[in-house]
Amino acid sequence: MSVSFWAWLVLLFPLLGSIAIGLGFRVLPARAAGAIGTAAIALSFACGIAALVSLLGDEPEARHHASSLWNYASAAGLDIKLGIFVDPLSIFMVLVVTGVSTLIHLYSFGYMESDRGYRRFFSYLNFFVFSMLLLVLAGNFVLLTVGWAFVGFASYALISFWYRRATATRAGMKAFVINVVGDIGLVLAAFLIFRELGSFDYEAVFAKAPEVFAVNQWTIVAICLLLLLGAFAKSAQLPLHTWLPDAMEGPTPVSALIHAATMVTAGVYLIARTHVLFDLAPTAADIAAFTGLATLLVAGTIALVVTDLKRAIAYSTMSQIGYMVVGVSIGAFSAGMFHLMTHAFFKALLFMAAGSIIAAMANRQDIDAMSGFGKAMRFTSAMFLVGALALAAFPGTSGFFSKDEILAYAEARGGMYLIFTVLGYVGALLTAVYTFRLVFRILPGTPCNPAQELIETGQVVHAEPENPATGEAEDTEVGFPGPEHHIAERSWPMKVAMGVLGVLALVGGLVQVPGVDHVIASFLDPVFEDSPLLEVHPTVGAEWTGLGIGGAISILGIALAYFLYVAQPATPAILIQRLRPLHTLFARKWYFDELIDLLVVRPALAIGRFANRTFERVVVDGLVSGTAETVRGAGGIVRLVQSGFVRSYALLLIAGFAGLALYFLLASS
Amino acid sequence: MTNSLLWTPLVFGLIGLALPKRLTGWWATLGTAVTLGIAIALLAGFDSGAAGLQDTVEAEWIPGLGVEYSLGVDGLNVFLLVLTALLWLGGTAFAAFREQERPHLFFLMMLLAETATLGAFLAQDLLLFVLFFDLMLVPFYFLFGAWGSDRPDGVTASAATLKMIVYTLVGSLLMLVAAIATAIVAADGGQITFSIADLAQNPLGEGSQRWIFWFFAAAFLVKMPAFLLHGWMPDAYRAAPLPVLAVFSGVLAKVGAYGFLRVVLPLFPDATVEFQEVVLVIALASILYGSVMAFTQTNVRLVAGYSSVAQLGFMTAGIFALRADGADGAVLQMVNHGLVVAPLFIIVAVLAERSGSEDLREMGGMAMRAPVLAALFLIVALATLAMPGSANFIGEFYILNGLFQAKIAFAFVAIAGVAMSAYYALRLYQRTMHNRVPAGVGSRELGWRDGVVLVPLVACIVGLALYPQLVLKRTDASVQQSVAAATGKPAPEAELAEEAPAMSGWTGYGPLADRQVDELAAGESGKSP
Amino acid sequence: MSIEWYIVLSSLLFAVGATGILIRRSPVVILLCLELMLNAGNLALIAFSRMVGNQEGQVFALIVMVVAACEVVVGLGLIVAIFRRKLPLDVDELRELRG
Amino acid sequence: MEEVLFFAGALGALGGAVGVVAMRNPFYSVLALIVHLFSLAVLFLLLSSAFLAAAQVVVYAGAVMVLYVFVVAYVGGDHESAWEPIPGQQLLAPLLGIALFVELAIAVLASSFLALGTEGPEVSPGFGDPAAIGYLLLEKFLIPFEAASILLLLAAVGAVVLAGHQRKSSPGEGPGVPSEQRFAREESNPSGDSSQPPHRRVASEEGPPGPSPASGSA
Repeated sequence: MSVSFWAWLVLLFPLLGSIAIGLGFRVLPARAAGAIGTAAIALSFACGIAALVSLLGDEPEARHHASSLWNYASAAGLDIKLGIFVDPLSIFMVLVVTGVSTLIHLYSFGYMESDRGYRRFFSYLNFFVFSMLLLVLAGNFVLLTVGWAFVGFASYALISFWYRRATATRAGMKAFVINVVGDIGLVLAAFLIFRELGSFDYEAVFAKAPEVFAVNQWTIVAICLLLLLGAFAKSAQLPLHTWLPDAMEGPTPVSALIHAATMVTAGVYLIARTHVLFDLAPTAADIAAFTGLATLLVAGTIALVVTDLKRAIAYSTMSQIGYMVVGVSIGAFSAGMFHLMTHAFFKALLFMAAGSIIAAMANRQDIDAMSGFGKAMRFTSAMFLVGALALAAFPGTSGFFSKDEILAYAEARGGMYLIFTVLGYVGALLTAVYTFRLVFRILPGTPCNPAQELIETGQVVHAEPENPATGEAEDTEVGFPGPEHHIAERSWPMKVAMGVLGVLALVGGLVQVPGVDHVIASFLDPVFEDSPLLEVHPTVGAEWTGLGIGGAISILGIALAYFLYVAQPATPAILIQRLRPLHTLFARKWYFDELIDLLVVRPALAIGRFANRTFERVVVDGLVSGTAETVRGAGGIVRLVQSGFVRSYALLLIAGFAGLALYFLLASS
Repeated sequence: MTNSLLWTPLVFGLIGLALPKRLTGWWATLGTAVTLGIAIALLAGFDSGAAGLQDTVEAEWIPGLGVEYSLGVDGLNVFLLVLTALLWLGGTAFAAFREQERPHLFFLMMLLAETATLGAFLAQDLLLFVLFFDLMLVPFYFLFGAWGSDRPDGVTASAATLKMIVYTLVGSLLMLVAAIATAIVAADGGQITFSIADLAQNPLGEGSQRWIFWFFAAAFLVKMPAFLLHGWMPDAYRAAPLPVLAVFSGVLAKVGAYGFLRVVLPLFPDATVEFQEVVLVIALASILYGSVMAFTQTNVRLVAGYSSVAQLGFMTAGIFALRADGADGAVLQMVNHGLVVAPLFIIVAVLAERSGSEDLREMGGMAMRAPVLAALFLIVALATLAMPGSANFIGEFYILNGLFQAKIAFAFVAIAGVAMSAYYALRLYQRTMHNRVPAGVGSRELGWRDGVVLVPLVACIVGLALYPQLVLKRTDASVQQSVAAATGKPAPEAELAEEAPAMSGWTGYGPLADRQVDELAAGESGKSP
Repeated sequence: MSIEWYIVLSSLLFAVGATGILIRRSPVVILLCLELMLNAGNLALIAFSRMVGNQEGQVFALIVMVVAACEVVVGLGLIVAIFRRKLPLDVDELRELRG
Repeated sequence: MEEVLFFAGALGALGGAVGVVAMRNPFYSVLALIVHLFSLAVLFLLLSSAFLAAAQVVVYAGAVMVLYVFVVAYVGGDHESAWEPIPGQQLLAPLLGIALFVELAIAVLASSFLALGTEGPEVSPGFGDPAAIGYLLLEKFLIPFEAASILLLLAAVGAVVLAGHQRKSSPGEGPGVPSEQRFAREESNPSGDSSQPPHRRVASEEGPPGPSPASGSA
């Protein structure tokens, strides 16, 4: 069996699962839908493993395969096939996506059990995985765009999964529209690539690009910037990030799968995939790196002050993706992809644990209302702690190795790139502080009411759910979980999923320890072998130094958080008082929403209103009614003749005849 | 074959007059089904490699004037014929499931309209084309005026229809004048002919091309409708009965775009090149204006109507990119848009039955009890916004690619319409299917009657999404011919694709690149290297 | 007598009939004047038929008579209908055609 | 002889025509027309159209004119008032008439028909007799002949419809009928029924006539 055969199978199973659940929604028993969905993804993962094994059988230089099913749309010189491209990078992504997805499906199997939209959920979720796999396996820019848009749509469908929540539908719309802006970037980039290189296929494009473009020629920079537009919209980088926090309106497994582990990292994948182009356009790569840096800092500061549990984690996601973007943009490809993988583990874990806690809180997400869950939910708390440690890059955890490798690489490039190292460590400090702010606010302390109830009676609260944003009662009819909630302590699928991820989050970093092993790097490097930046590599000593600094910063940050939130719990309030403008800036999310509203939404609506109320009436109708008035005026004059006297009509008739006859007589003589 | 395709609907319609009232609807549906069968047979026998006409019918009609009864099928119209037959089957079946007043007349008009539309697509004689083009108006005048609905604010269906007729008739008359002028000027005292193929052989002088071009363009742009000529659209769309509107919006608007490809490009090549940018500006204005209007409307029909204005703008832009890929995309998009907008209007009808209103503000939350309807609507909405993965995306991709390679600045403006379409299409879906259910909305599942109509149409959308090549393969040769007639050179991008492998040595400043750089500089002076 | 005479007479009759239509207001008399004009036409037809020695013109005249008869029948029917509705028998009073 | 007959006929025809136009009383106009038609028949004979002359006398002057006489007798031959509502009509009409005559005369006389000045060619004795005309009608002009007969039939039917006896529901009051009937029905209901007015209103609002037996009996 060839690599591409397995790769096609990888694509097939999620699609089949989605279709089967979607078509069978009336006949399937609820649990069967979950089982089918999970099994489909697990099969896909197995095929991914098979593809990996098959791929490893090839020589490292020959590890790329293109395959196409049929001519999708080829005419007039455009050649677009339904084709995939398999190489270590895409297999790596396939494994991360399907692996994490399998666990998240398993988690959802338990978590969503009391939800009325159970089958719909699994159908969407399988469709999402299919789209994501299409994105990573696509063999040309058109199919990439298709996968790109499909994940955007799946994200929309899952964000507004509880579609009677006005906030959820609005958030879904926002996510979709911003993602479409990203799609447009991709499409324009594809046009420009076609114009210059005459093809959409990865292989042809990457082979020809170095011959056609000079370094930093403006066309290649433009192509890369357009690609970045797509990448930034999908990966929630400034300034197209505003949809991600709002996307937390969706069910928690969705946040874990799409908005932490897989879809939002697509931008990172894209930059890595098109590294050939970015190598030719260092300017664009630098722009990307600086945007990533800005994002990681801005998101970190916002995460410091947000009180919504899931939104706080979402901002940390943005921040971590910032690291990845910095990594792949400055040439630390395998480090960036490595961080992508470990981040998928620990961020999915964090979301799962948060989901378990939120379920115990009857869907309240406000950390101000939470405390004392350490005693009430021991397993969940332990997992939350593991996830937090990895996120804070505590020495030995997976995040520790991956994040610091990126920063060490930046240092190795030297020069301007030292900025990334320095500010990256600042970001790491922020990360440790805001992560453990969450930990210290939620886990220790006197149990809050739901936690207390859980300890005393073993009951999960049965409050009537209400939307924290608007305060209106939730409509549980369409699927918003009713009184019954599922927490990890009770549901074995959730426990299994979290347990596996917990282990991976702890030890996942060991696959790439400087000086010891480099599994990821050696697997991925054939993909990037033609990049001049691959030569740059920090020494083992430098890497360990970086790791040391990173570990110290992490511990410092955790200690600071302990000081602020446990030892001296009054300090944050004082700080807020002192730094009121700064706090407002962070709490209002740097005013990005307001800015976009002012610059895009309001003008568009104003134009629409003007067009509707004024233009349509005055110009469009005016043009016509002007004509009509002219005709009517002329008609009024002619009307005078129409006296209604038949005899005067007859007179005109005969006069006309006489006149005509006269004319002919004169003309013939 | 072509003859039977053309006249079958009318024959069925006339026979239907003699049948009992309750049978006429089904008889008419049978007629449209037979027509669809013939159309599909025609498609099956279509030779996709050939650029010229196939299945031609030629007969003398008015020999003294050189008018011929000449029909033919080629890549430009073969899918439009199938589309017409398909949508008419859907619309007629949908109407047959419902009680109609005066069913005899209603279905006769429907079938007459089908014959007229098929005739406009089939005609290969300029005068015959004009004749069918105008004949299309007659049945729709009655269908809109007599079976339409009056608005509460006092605009009656007949007033709205009159407005439409006046608009389109002005265009049609200009076209009639232009058609006659074309033949006479081309004959130059010799034997007059109206045959499009013959006329294309010896194009007119540049001076006459100029004004004749605009006369034809006026007729086609009104029909579409394009920006500033769309004044009839809001009123007529609100008045029209929905099954009729489904076929009207699905097919008739395309006749305009088709006319550009069939008549204007081959017959008036110089004027086409000369006015390329003017028409592109009109097309872009249609795209932007239609999109902006679509997302501020609250009437469901108008959202769909203005979105059609935008979509037709895309098609016009594709055609006037004057590249084979743009025009290929335009033809594909005609088919796609017809396939999308007809189910959309049928869904609007279904929604209106449930909520008792066509106002978005009075709808909502229907997905709960009507998951199948919601799923079908979702597919249609996504296809409307040209979601990548749908055939509509491929259509727009081709159009925009053509535009991008021809006039880069225009492409950047046009693509803004894509973003807006995402918003208005999804808004339409969301406002009706999601959120809370307002009082008075009955959330009911799709009945099997509507399902029988809707599901096959949606299946066509999905099928075409998987294999848009089905259309592209068959249209490409004819489209290349039509575009080459205007630009006077074989399709440039085919050249590019063939030469591309041989150009591996060029450094980015070869002759081709130079030309492109020049074009770029001309198209967008702000972005010089 | 040469044919000219007949033709001139026919023209004269035609003109008299036309004048009558223009100045009379009673619908009955207007119908009569129409008869005058038709007969003038008939006379011309027959005169020309004699001139070329061909009887087809006479057939034409016969058909004109038929048409005239039809016109009379319908016209008089209209007059009776107008009368029945108690409307004035005066073309100037029936002014619905006013623009 | 021929000249005498011509001038007699021409004078008769012209006099009749002027009479038709000039007579104030429609009845006299009809009589003048009869004179005119007889005179024309003479002229037809002079032009060797025997059959047409006969037809003129029998059909035209006979049948058609009788119809006129009946109608004039029926509607009453009132004098037309001399009042002229259209300004200029009385002046322009004769002028146009004269212009018409002059133009037609010039058109004919100045034409290049050389045969105009002759009496026409010698014709066989059978020229224009019933046999010849009948032969033409049934051989060469069969279809126009049949078409003319259908036209006559149609005209006859039309006349019957137009002048025929008016039925009760004439088209003129068509649309009003149902509402009037409904109105009448409601009015005719005994006032003692007012115990159930809403019920009755609902029944009557259902539109088409034909109330349900239940509401009728209640």
